[in-house]
Amino acid sequence: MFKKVLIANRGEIALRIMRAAKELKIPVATIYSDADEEALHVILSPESYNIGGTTPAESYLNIEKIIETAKKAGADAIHPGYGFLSENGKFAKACEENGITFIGPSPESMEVMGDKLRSREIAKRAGVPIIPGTEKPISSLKEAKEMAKKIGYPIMLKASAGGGGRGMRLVFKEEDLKSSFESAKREAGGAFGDDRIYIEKYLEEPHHIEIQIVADKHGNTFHLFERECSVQRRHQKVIEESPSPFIDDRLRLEIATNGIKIAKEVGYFNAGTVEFLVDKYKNFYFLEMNTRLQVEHPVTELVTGKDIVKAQFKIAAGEKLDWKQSEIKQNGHAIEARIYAEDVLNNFNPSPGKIIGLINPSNPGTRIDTGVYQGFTIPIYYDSMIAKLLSYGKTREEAIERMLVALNEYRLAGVKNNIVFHQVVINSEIFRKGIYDTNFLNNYDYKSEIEKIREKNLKNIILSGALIYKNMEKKISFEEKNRKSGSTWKISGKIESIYKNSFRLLY
Amino acid sequence: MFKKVLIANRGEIALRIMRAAKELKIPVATIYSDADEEALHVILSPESYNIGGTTPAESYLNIEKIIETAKKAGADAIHPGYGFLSENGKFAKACEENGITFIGPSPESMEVMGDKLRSREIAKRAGVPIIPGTEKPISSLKEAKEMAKKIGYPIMLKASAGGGGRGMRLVFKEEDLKSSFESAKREAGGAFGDDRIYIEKYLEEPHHIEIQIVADKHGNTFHLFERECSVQRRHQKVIEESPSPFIDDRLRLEIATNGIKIAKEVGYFNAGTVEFLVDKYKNFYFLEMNTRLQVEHPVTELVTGKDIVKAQFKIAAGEKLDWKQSEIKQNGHAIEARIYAEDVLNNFNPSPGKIIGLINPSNPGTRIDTGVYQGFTIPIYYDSMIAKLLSYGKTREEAIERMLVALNEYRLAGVKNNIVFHQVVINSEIFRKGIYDTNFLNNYDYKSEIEKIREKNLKNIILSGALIYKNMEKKISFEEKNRKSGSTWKISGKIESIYKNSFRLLY
Amino acid sequence: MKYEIEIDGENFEIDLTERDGKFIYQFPDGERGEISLKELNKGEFFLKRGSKNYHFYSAKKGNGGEIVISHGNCTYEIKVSDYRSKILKKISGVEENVNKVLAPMPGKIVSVNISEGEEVEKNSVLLVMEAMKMENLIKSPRSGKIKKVYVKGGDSVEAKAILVEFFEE
Amino acid sequence: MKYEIEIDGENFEIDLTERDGKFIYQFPDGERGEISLKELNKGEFFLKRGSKNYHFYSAKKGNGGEIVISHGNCTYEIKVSDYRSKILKKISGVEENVNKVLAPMPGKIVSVNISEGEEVEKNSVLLVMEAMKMENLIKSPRSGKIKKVYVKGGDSVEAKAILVEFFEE
Repeated sequence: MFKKVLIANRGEIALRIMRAAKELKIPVATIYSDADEEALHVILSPESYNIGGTTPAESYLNIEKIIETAKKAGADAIHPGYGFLSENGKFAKACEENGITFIGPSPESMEVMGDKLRSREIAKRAGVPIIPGTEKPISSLKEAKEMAKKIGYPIMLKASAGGGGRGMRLVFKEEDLKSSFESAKREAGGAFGDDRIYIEKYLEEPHHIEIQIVADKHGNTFHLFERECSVQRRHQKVIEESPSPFIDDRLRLEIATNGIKIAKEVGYFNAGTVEFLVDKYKNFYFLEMNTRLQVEHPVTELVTGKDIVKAQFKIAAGEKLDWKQSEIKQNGHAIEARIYAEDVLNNFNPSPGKIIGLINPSNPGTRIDTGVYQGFTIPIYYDSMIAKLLSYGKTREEAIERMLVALNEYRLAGVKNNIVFHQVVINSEIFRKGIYDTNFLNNYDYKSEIEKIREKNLKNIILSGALIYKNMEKKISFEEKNRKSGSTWKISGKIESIYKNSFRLLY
Repeated sequence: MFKKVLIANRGEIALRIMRAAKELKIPVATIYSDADEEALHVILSPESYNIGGTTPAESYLNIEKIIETAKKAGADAIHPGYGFLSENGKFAKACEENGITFIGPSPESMEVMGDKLRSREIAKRAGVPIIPGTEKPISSLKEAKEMAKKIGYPIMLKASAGGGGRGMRLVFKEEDLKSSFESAKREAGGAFGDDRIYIEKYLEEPHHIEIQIVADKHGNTFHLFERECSVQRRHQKVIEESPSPFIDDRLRLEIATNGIKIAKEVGYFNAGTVEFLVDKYKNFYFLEMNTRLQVEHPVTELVTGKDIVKAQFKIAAGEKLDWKQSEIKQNGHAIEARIYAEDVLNNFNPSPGKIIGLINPSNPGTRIDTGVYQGFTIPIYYDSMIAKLLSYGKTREEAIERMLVALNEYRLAGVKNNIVFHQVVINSEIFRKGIYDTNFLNNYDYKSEIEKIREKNLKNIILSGALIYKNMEKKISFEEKNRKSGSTWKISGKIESIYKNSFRLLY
Repeated sequence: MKYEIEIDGENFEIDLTERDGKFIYQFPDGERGEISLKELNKGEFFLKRGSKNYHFYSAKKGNGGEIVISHGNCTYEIKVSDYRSKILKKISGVEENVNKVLAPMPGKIVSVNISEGEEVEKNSVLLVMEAMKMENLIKSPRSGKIKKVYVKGGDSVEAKAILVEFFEE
Repeated sequence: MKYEIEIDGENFEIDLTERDGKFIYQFPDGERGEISLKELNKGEFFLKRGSKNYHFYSAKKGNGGEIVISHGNCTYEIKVSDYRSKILKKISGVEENVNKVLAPMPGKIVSVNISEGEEVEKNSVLLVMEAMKMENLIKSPRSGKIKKVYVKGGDSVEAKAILVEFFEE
């Protein structure tokens, strides 16, 4: 195995990787930006290095600095996690040139599959169906208009280098094309340093279904079945599950087999995800391949019992996986709820800030991968996803009930978050029945469901507020009686002191 | 199902039951003593009732008060958890008389199996082997001496009503019999209100192996395989696992079948545990049956995927279990480490107090059932077990590694605890190889292993201490400069203020 | 004592009296009962309303005597008006920012789409802010003429920072 | 500045100097390096020693300027002697309890096995205490004559409460 691994990431995924490395007895070092000096992935790491900066570009995307740090730390391997440099071919090459094992696929397969257009070529070659769309990036608005007309609205604009919903826009009519095209380009440029955009046909009632691939360097390519990722907001996944309630075993196996075809076509090794869109008629189309660990990988770990991150380490070290495809089963059901620091009622605006209260749920059949702790201030510079809550059950129904109990017991105060949103969505009839597609959240009125819950709480909020103020009053009287030197105090200082020392309120 | 369930217990098991009820959509109410006003099982409970008192006798053992509270709450069922009234036949009868369903077995089977001597009769009738020993309680020291001589030292003194190691003494030679007999009687009397003691042969290199039984009221009796519970301190289990590394599949099935025989002999329904001792020659003997949920039930839940507490509710409601014995499998491996607030280096003395720091581990493949939170003061009146940490893996080795990573990331400050003890024991060669018996901890020098770890930390402790004091100094200088009215302050008040406001230390 | 409580902009009334160390509440609809509040940790509270339990967090917000309550993972912004808190408010001199547009979250200004002296419509985009990798459009809360723009592209701002000021109507 | 540190009764020395807002440490064995300490929450600390990280908790103990550190789930009792802390100690006037037997934990007295004026051997059982359902024998730390017994069966006592006092030797 490796002498030491440097984890070139932050938050919950850095911790997930750290734990896998610890299980394998690989010494671990982490990096952190100036904004992450007190982050959980640093505090729980045995060894860590400041790489300076605050923005991703200055820190977690800074290839030179990271390679230099790996050398300083004596690391002979780097795990990139997801996001940041995980799909950056230059970074993988820089690792190679410096004698450091990049825990991921070969730079070549990464580059081919990282480019949406080239990856479509691969799919064609492998005989896997693809979605109608542009063969190369669109250079001008005019070209976009023509193409859109040709394949017909609705269409999707997508960042060529993209992922995670950034640089992605759904366009229903020509009037909206201009503003969407421009903002998609701007967002793509900002997020990936590559503002190329392409166009795709938008399918009817599409499901986002993806196949988890794990392949070693000895030609053994396995699938770990599918994940259903159709519950999306702002084109970003928020809830994932496995198995998919939409497909049957025959289709499941067919899609999985097509996933393996793609992976084999590029000689892929490492963990990877082949994403498909499946329309209402159960036609499936290759969408893209993510050549890295996926946010939602734990869903698959829970149902298959396979540790995907430990497998990544073993593969990178050249080990042969002693798995048999026939022994890999979907056992039970798992659901993941992504926990974002965001204002659900206000267009999902990010809500960074200080976490003043936190109780992570620890119920039977739940797992939480979190990157934060009580007292931590969530920085403004990075993704608003701060944790992933997972539930597991023998049946889908059991997994749903366990998730609802866990969400109910979750405490995360100080930043607005989407926990109540998950409670509402997972408890909805559509989700319970498993009859949603990617349009689900565009049509479902989660806002009024949340309002109902808020309404139900109202009397308690009134009582809580009044009691806190009552307490405040008492303390003021007390302070007034006891302070003889009151006149020398500035009024503002007094109020400050009352808040700080008597009410014991935090900010 | 039930209209409402009253949980007649506290701590982690009250929470475990609450979560099962929530999954089944059964409304829940909890009870609490005066010492538990701020306990986690109260805070996370939607509804709760103060039953007064502090000692168990005044509170959680107070049958009248609990029945009255159940009526007030409108509960039509009571779950007793483990300990307290869970094996009290009078309580079960009182429930019955008041039209409340007792979530447990019939009062009759509870009383028969709760009496060690009568339960031996049952085993004999069922054709299950039993350990040589007294047929009825020993009334005098003289009688004890004679009996001990007859079956030969070493012998075990056991409380007739007992469990959990209380009222239990291992006696190697006649000189020690008097003091052991007396203190066992006293402890048994205090703990159970019943000071009857009996004598048993002590076996060679014995293993404590128990079979989880789940049986409904329709005559369906299932076993959920065994748990290995031989890692004990002060005759109390501290680490349990399933499957047992000591027995093979043939013996496993044979013991399980004998467990079912016992349960069927008394017409048992509910979850229950049939305990066996297995000696070095793989002879097994019936020990006792616990007619209740067991502390270590999650070990079995993890490997079988069955939710034992939810099954209890369904059985009590008269439902038929739709299980098939052939479909119940041991899938993977699970380990439980019981977390006690105790001073391991000082004879495992209990260490109640305020928890000033807490991070519950949340790693892949771990589960934590905890009864405490940061800021909570552990009361002196109840058991020192405050949490159970469980790990699950495909293999025993994976479960061990996951447990060690989780223990390493566990933070529990403010009370002495046995986390480091678990780290040492689980990492020991004997445990790793799975070649321990119930004598393991009597012979294994965990103390010097713990000392090694403490030694390794020493330089960091020195640095931490010096830096905290350095900080203290600065604050003192600062305070002195800024306080002009210093002379009006009392010195002691000043020190207090420095601690409270500047050092930010808690007590 | 009667309290007037403003929750997320709406007003409510509650009567709260202390009797033998316990609190009795009464709502305008007649509902009354016993209630107690414990502070478990700094800012962490446990409310007992009869036999029902509620666990929540609270924190001070700004300087105007407002608090934020996080209950059941919902967040509520609260002001209380009574004799005391009116004094408090007077002392602290909170200014209502009807003519100002504040940053809804901490973040970075991507672009400023208006300039001083410009007339804007309600809901037109004033600025684009980036926070946590997402672009957020800051729209005008009313129509009017821009008096001052406090930020420029590339600036980092805190939550509640003044971004744009309008001339008074 | 040199610090003398007593950890669980053993003494250690460390040199700590501040330079440009950073701390440099040096152990008697020559090992030196840079170190920083952050307080994440009240009593929760993050120590960075070069590139190595340590997360621990600390709390004040008693009134004598002692602290308890919980590090890696081990607990250490610490006193520091330097100019300042010596003053602190003087001010607070800690008394050494060589002639007193203190309760090792909070609990309930089950039985008192000795009486005032009695001569006892070292390690003889003075009392039996119950805490968290377990009986704990309180043994004599030395031989000597009992001056005063502060408790009786059935009493509840706090940790560090005086149980028994010996005549001075």
